Amino acid sequence: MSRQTIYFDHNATTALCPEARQAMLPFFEGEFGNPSSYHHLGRKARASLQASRYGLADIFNCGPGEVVFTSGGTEANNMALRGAAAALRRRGRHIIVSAIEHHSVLKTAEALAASGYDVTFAPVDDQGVVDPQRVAAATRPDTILISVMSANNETGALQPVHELGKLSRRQGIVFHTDAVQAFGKIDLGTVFEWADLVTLASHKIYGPAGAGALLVRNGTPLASVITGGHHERGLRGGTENIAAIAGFAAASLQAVAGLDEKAARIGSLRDRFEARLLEDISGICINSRDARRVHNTSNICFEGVESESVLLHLDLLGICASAGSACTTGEPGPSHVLRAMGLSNMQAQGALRFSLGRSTTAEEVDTVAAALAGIVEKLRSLSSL
Amino acid sequence: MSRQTIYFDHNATTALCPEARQAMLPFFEGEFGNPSSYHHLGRKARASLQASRYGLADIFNCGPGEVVFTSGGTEANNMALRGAAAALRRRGRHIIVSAIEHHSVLKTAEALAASGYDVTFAPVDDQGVVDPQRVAAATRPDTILISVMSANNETGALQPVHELGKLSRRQGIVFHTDAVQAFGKIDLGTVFEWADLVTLASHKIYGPAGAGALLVRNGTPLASVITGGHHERGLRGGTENIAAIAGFAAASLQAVAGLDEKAARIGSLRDRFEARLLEDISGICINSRDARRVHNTSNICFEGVESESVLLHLDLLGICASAGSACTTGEPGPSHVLRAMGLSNMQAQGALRFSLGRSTTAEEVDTVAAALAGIVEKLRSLSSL
Amino acid sequence: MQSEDTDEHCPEDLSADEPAPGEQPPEEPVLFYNETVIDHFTSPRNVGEIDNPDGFALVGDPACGDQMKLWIRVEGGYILDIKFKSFGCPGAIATSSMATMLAMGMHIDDARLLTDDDVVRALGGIPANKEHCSLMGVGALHAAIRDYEQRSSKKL
Amino acid sequence: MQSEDTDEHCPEDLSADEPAPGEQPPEEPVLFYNETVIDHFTSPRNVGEIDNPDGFALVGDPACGDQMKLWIRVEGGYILDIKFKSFGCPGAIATSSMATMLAMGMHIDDARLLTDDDVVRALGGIPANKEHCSLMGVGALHAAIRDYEQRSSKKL
Ligand SMILES: Cc1ncc(COP(=O)(O)O)c(C=O)c1O
Ligand SMILES: Cc1ncc(COP(=O)(O)O)c(C=O)c1O
Repeated sequence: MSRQTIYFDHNATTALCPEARQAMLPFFEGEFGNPSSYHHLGRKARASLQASRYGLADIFNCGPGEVVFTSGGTEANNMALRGAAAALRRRGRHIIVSAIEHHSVLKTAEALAASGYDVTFAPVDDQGVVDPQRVAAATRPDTILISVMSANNETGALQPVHELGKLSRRQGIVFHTDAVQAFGKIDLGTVFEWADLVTLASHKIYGPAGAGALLVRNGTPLASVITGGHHERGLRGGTENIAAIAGFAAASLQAVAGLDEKAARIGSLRDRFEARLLEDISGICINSRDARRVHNTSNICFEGVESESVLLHLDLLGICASAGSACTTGEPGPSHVLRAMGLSNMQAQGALRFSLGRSTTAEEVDTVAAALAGIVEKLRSLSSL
Repeated sequence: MSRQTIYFDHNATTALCPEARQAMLPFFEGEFGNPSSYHHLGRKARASLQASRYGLADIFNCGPGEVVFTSGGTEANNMALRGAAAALRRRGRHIIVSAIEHHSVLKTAEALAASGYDVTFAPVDDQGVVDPQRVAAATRPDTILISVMSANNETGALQPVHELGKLSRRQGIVFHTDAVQAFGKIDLGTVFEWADLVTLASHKIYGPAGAGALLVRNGTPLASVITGGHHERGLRGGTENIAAIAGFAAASLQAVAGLDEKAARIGSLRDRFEARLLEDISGICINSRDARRVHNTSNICFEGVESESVLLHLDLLGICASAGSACTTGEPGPSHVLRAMGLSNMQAQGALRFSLGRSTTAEEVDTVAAALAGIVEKLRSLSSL
Repeated sequence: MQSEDTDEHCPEDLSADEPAPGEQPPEEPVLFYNETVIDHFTSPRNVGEIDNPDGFALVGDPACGDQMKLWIRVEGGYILDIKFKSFGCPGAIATSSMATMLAMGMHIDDARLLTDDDVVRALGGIPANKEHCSLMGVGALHAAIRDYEQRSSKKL
Repeated sequence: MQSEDTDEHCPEDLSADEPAPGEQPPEEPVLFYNETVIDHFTSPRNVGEIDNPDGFALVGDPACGDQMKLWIRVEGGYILDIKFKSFGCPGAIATSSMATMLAMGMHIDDARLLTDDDVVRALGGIPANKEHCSLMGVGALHAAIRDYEQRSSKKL
């Protein structure tokens, strides 16, 4: 990095924490065994895998066998939706997902719709929050699966997943929650009280890319979608990436350690950031401001400017942020999340996401706020609107 | 490792080569960007991903867009079979796979069979080689996909994939080859002359676990099986594991550098190993001995002994080998590959796989051969047969 | 591998926006836009409005992405002044800026012949998926010239 | 989440062979078998055959995995000698060895009461997925005792 980088894009991915790095390095030296191998190198790998599994199980108060490691959040979401849909297809074909899910859920739901399932996309209110009543009203006797994320990646809005999960359980419907953006931000220690399937991703919690997990509550019907050897109890074939999994487990421990304290510290920086912007820049609007949100995320519409132009100016100053979610770089068009909240195309087009993290300082917050004020003024001065 | 380890299990997994490790380390320090992010950290990640992609493309003389990165070999095999089957389901439902495929192909074919496809399992001869005539005879107007591995993981036997690929292309059938065990052992520089889909795995070629690729020849119909963002041209969602991918690309370069020389050196060690065993131990049989085999693999039946007992004795001496494939540790019962070759259950049960690698020395070969002679004698002396 | 099936996802354009095999990928990660584009984006030329212009155009729809306004002053068939304002992405701003720079001082008969390619070339290229943005600057210029001609013919 | 569907892969035994949550995983990677099992595998006790035995049994099928032969010499109802040979996995060899050690010198009425659990306990446990191997040693012992009794009753 040539200049001082300010990283306000922690919802896209995070830097590896030292504990995770430390946990991974042995596997890049001598300990390269395949956990399926009989010999001592294999057993060592197996022991590491088991230790990682127990680490996760401990955090989520579940059985080690309920932790199914995957290559990441997207795969876990696919496994949850495709796997439950396939396992339950004789019981029914109706699936409900919220309109603001991550593409790894939305596109998978669309793929299921194309292959004979019936999918309802549950709407959100103007704060980007799913209305449980609307979901309840949408359930049918043939509803087999409901999937609603715990926290939205673009706005940070927390969803009523406890309520939705309990509603699902009462009706014998499998409930999946994509907790990728919630893990390490809210307490998920009792997640199996309301959810059957829970998606996690390592690289969002200061762990390495290449690992994630689907927590599968015992007894939840689930077909394997990546078939092969008897890995992960037959639910996910493939030689396990024990280095990434060990890093993920180490990062998970850090993610839940002192959670409240971290949330309070980062949350107050986020609030300071928003207060500064509201003070210094006219015509802005904080999305999901009235919703309960995770502590690190600010999604802001700047009237009369186009978000890519802001992003590029920020980038030239070494400031990392994003427009909508990182995954939408390849996808033109305004955010489906903001559109679902009722924002116009033009409003959505001026939206930026700032996601703070462990390394964020008050100084950085002030620097970014000041930079934004200048950039928005400059762009507005040449705007044709 | 407490004692001197002799690793004769390179077909299960390999140690990371220094070049791969070197390529990965930067990502565990500052360069943690998400390739989908707009800012400079994202671009840096994107550039690395692109460099890896070009590296692979160069080796296989294909377009960079024809390289689709996956989390490993199993996922790539699933993508090939499930993806092609879904894309072509209106054209036909008949699929041919060989009886000696890796479980990631076999179990996937079985899953497809359970969901309405018609699967033919092509037999092999007593040398473990698929007969192209039998495959040709099995094709039908509704045959959409043929999948035959390039080299078998248990016996090392090379399969007539050129012939099968050309036969498929003449008939407009998609041809997939699992080249996981062939890459780095035989030249695959012109693989697209006969194959449409090619599976590769990083951890078998001295790269890290967590990366693999499906090479997809332009124009090959393929549906996405892990849906999400627009990663990998929409064929594979999920934040890319750029560290593992960079390690994979670096390892791939090493895998093809000086291939003939390495093959000759390791091949002569393998031949020495087999000669020693034949000399010192009676009642043994080298499987696929008369087939063309990759240079590093010896699969040997020891009459009258059970393979796990041999493995444990070897392990107590620090010698790593395997019975059948590593993936079968969780799976009891004799190898499906040896059974398909016509070996009896009892013969198959006495089979061991020794897979040599870059680090193998003549001294190690002699040590293992001598150890085996002693172990087999000891076990036979207490055998009830 | 041809097919008539509608359900086939056939990624035939797999390598569309990537260089051909054999070409070297950039050694150092580059900015999405080149330096000239960045320069025109951060310091756009000819920004502003012209009071009582001889020609004016409004192109694009802000709801769909970009919008641009362009003013020209014409004397003796020559574009003596040109100004623009733009709501849009960096590509739109930079191509608009470059289009006005190219057109400044030109005879309208020559300016009419300016193409998107001229603008892109003058900028040293823009990313493939941003090429549609380049349509705006030249499109607005041509529209402003048409507007000038209509006004002139009415005056006659 | 109950279901009658046959196509549901319902991994209800997900944590079957793993300790309950909260239990600590082993710090150091352990051998698949414990040291006692390894000892009985590498140095099996009572290996061999007995000429003119009082009881003999052949159990298991080598084609399905393991096979074992067991000989006993009985005097006054006591097992004075016992020998075995085994074709099989380490678990089969070790449990056979331990079964013969336990039975050696026992009265056949007591030996008849020996169970697989006794053998497994004496070995300090064997891996869950290897427990079926422990059936062989005790099974062969019981069969040899039955054989002894048949021969004795014939002699009467
Ligand atoms: C021939 C073959 N195909 C596929 C695989 C699966 O690869 P991975 O373990 O990377 O999923 C293996 C190795 O396990 C293999 O030997
Ligand atoms: C809410 C949410 N779900 C799923 C994912 C996908 O995770 P991954 O990138 O690990 O595939 C992401 C991040 O991209 C996310 O923010």
